[in-house]
Amino acid sequence: MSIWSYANPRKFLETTAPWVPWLMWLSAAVLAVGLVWGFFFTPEAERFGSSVKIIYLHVPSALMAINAWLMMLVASLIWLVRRHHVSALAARAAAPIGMVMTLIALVTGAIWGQPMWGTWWAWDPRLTSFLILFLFYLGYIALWAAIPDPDSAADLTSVLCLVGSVFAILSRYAVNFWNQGLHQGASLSLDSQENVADVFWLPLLVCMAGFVLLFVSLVLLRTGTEIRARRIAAMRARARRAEPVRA
Amino acid sequence: MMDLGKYAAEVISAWGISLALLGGLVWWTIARDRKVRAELERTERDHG
Amino acid sequence: MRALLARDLRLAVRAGGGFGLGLAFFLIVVVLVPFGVGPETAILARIAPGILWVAALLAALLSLDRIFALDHEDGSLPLLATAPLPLEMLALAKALAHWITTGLPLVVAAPLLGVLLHLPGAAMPWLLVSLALGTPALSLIGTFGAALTVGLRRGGLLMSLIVLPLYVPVLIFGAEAARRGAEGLPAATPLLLLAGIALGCAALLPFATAAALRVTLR
Amino acid sequence: MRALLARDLRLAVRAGGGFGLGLAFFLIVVVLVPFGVGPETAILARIAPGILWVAALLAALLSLDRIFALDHEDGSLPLLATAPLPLEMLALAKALAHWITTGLPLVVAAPLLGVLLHLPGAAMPWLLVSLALGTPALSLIGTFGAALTVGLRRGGLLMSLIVLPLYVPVLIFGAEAARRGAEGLPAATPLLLLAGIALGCAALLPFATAAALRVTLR
Amino acid sequence: MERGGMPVLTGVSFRLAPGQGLVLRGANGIGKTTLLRTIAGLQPQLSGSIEGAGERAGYASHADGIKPALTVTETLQFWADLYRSTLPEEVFDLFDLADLRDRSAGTLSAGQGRRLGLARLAVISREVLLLDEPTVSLDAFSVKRFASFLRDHHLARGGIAVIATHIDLGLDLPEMDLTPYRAAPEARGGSDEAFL
Amino acid sequence: MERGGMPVLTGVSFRLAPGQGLVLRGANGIGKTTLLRTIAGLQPQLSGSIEGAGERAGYASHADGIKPALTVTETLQFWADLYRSTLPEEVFDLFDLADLRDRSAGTLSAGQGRRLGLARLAVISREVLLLDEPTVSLDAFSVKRFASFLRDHHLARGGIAVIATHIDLGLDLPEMDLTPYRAAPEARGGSDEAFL
Ligand code: HEM
Ligand SMILES: Nc1ncnc2c1ncn2[C@@H]1O[C@H](COP(=O)(O)OP(=O)(O)OP(=O)(O)O)[C@@H](O)[C@H]1O
Ligand SMILES: Nc1ncnc2c1ncn2[C@@H]1O[C@H](COP(=O)(O)OP(=O)(O)OP(=O)(O)O)[C@@H](O)[C@H]1O
Ligand SMILES: [Mg+2]
Ligand SMILES: [Mg+2]
Repeated sequence: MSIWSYANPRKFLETTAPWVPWLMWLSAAVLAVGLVWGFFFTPEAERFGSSVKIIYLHVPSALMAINAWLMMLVASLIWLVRRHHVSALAARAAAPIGMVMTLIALVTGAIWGQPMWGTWWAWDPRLTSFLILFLFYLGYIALWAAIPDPDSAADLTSVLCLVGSVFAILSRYAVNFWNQGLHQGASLSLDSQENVADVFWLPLLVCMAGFVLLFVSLVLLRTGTEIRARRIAAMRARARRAEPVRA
Repeated sequence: MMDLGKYAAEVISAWGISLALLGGLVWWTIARDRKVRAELERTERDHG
Repeated sequence: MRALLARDLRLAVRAGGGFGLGLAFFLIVVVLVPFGVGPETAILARIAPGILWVAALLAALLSLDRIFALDHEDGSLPLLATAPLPLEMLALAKALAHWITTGLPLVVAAPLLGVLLHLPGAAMPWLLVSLALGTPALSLIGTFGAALTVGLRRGGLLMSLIVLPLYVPVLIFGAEAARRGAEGLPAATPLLLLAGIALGCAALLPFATAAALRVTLR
Repeated sequence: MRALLARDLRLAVRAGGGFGLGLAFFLIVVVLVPFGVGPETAILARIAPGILWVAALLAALLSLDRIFALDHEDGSLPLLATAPLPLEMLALAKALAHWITTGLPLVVAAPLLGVLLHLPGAAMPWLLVSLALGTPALSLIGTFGAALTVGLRRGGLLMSLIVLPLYVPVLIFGAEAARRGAEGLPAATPLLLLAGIALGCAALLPFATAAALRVTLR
Repeated sequence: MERGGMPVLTGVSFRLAPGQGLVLRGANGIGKTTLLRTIAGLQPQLSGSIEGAGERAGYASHADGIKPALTVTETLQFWADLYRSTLPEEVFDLFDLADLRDRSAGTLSAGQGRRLGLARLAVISREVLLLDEPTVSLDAFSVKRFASFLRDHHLARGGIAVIATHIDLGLDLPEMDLTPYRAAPEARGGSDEAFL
Repeated sequence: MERGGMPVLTGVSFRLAPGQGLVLRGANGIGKTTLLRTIAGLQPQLSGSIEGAGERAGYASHADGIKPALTVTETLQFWADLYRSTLPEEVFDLFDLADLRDRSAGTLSAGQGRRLGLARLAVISREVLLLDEPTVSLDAFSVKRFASFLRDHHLARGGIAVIATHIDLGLDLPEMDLTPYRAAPEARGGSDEAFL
């Protein structure tokens, strides 16, 4: 059986529905472990003081903000090429999650910036590109919401997601070029682990795993919701057509 | 309660806002799912 | 395609959305900014390229909904779409007409506007080249955004929201080139990148625009 | 009159010209300006009040043609004019709806926008008061200009030209008050003058607007 | 009600009592719309007088002034509010809009949109209705329905109606052909007169 | 030319040879406009096929797409250019526009504007004309004139016409009532199917 059979809405629901609650609980547990560990059982960093604890929310949410967009891009491509409804709806389901992740990264970063850089906001490249990413999410979600016909909405948002991805990459480079910035480098890359001591790194890893799990379970749940909503709309449309035009 | 030093306000507000956002997202997702499920059941009964 | 371009330009001129409006807009911005930020020469000169670039972008953004909305409302759009002209060409013609009414006036008037804002003379050629390269890209991107939102409720707001992040790279490279030029730094890199973006937009975006139009016309 | 106001606001919200568009516009300006002029804090802080005031003025100016033009095009305006509502009230309702969609959002969002532009905290109250007093005057003046040019070819351009000089005093006093406030100088005089202008506009301009409408509706 | 003299039409004159209607006829461009707009007070007559219209008149033009973003109910509610009346339930039945209540006006078919435009007239309930080609786009059944609305709901209750139309409404109203009133080239009027 | 199946209409099917016309009938909202748009290729059919239209078809909608700022001649010239044909002098006579040549389209009366919209069809000279209520707002004389244009200039030269209308054009064309083709409730189609 090919993987595409899961693109049938009914089959998708049947397969995922039993899993979703368990996944939710699992992600809650992993998140709880990571966050409690990070909040209560990590030391302070010498340069950051206790403010380093913000990292356990800041970095995972920043990662997920980008990964959610990547997932939407893949799902949009699948919809455009193979026209599987589930993938269009999954892209739609992922967007608000990605947007909240972006918002968390922005807010935690802004709050962190006040003690570290002495300002809430700086036009630093990474901050700026997150602001732009946030705008992309907003536009994408608003476009979905504004188009009444679901297929047209799926088509147009997919085109936007494709074009938007290209421009998101462009603006990342543009922003880097424009301002060299205050923000930390990517010191978390796997080959340079020595930058961050294990005391910070391990709980952070758990938090990241928790965020990934949370994202997956929320996307599955929301996709199911979207499918059910479409089913309601389809049944109502059929019922409406049954009524005579004129008595 | 543990001592967060001079950054207490920042850390707590950052965590508070973030957890509130996460919680809100989860709550909204689940609430909407419940609503749609109930609606679907009703629709299936009416127009089934 | 030439017929469509001619019609759009004629309509723009007659309805007051043409060259004249573009020029008036830039003049307004340039007159207002000194009233707003105060008359000090040093500051004005420092922000002049940025202000002109932001003005170009606002002018493009705010005139986008004219691109398709009017034709949609009065029913011309389906008639145009059934004419023997590929939708890609329609998209290109619309973008070109938009550029001629919003981008070109700025390029033409930039020397005068620069003087009003005390832009140093050496910066002028850089500003001109960056505007000449960047504004067509703004029109092409905007046409795409307009096609995505034809006929939607909240179309105007949505379009700004969608188009704005797409505009960022153009704005950054454009303003950066002009600024570096003004300060005597090497400005070739941002200009080249800008040219690359403009070419890429011209080559690819009409297809995306046509695809979007096909969907919105349904 | 309340019905008309409610309708206009609802239409604005639905069509994306409402509160949302106002906010989006200011956010756009505030995001674009640093991209344009560069990220240096000192310069941004220096030009922040001026930029916000110019943005308020542009937002008002650019949305003026929506005030009557849409109702004129789809034939609602004659229907509204034959309704049992004095034209003066129509003018006032239209101006109020315009202010709620363009002026109010700016007043509300100014604190956030100020942070993004690094506006010093002490300047904030002055900026807010000056905007709260000045933006209603902008809407009233704009409604008058819109009424003068309903249904004219080139209406948009003409309107900008007519309205712009009328806007200049408001801009000067408003931006001056905000700037003096930011620099800790006494700012009461320009604020009082601004308040005077706003009151005068509210008391007199609706009559002029109604008179203009009566002529343009012929 | 009287009026006379203008560059398009000249010498037109009629008077209608409560409960009477009048159908205006004439080729395209003869001036029916112009006449109705003048009676509605939207443009000044060059000479002559119009009595009794003004506040009491409701005008329906070629364009329905329908906002695509509002729903059918919202549209009618707006006009009801503006004219300080309430929105009677019966209009939805009278104009066969019951099924379309919550549809946004932009998605209506041509005839459905026209029905909405006409329903507005029932909502604002003016004594004098000035109707410019009210039945355009309507199918035969809807035309009949509208005609019976006019007869039973409007004229029977003492209303007055002046209707410009090219088709036969099936109402037994007096007709007035505007062709003879076409302004002759030397008919003067308006402010040009002062310069001739 | 064939087509079938969609949520509004289902099972509609017809074939027209050169020189033939077809009149579509049906109550408001039955789906005439929808059918014509589908044939014109503006919206996809849910199932079934349409052959031979496409490039050869010219579509005229409810709205004329007239720009108030252009004059009558400019409007027609634009369509001629867009369709790469020339603007034949005779259209001005055919549609009685000779006197209005240089008037800007915004000042035309309703029927004059409609005549301009129809004149466009003569300018673009497509083999297949898809006409949606072409005679709305026209007076009796203009209707006759348009009917004879269709008969003598279009059908007689091997053209095809599909016309949706509520009135009688006085042409001797076969009629097709769409009422029986109303999509039945269980008619499935479109992407909703995947969710039912
Ligand atoms: C609104 C503001 C901010 C945004 C949008 C933001 C965004 C990001 C992103 C996207 C990452 C992930 C980078 C990666 O893993 O490669 C990151 C990591 C990080 N951020 Fe921020 N940031 C912001 C403010 C701050 C501030 C104010 C600080 C502290 C002074 C900070 C400290 C860090 C640290 C320490 C990391 C981990 C970097 C690493 O070592 O890889 N961020 N931030
Ligand atoms: N602004 C204008 N300038 C010049 N002529 C005009 C203007 N507006 C209208 N006209 C002309 O005035 C005449 C009367 O127009 P009106 O709209 O009253 O006609 P009508 O009888 O309603 O026609 P229809 O049946 O086509 O609606 C027409 O010949 C029209 O072309
Ligand atoms: N966007 C939409 N959403 C829901 N229903 C729609 C939409 N657009 C059209 N309809 C409905 O589809 C049906 C067919 O409309 P269509 O315009 O084809 O009718 P028509 O036969 O041309 O009617 P008329 O004679 O009034 O022009 C109508 O009942 C209409 O209300
Ligand atoms: Mg008329
Ligand atoms: Mg129709």
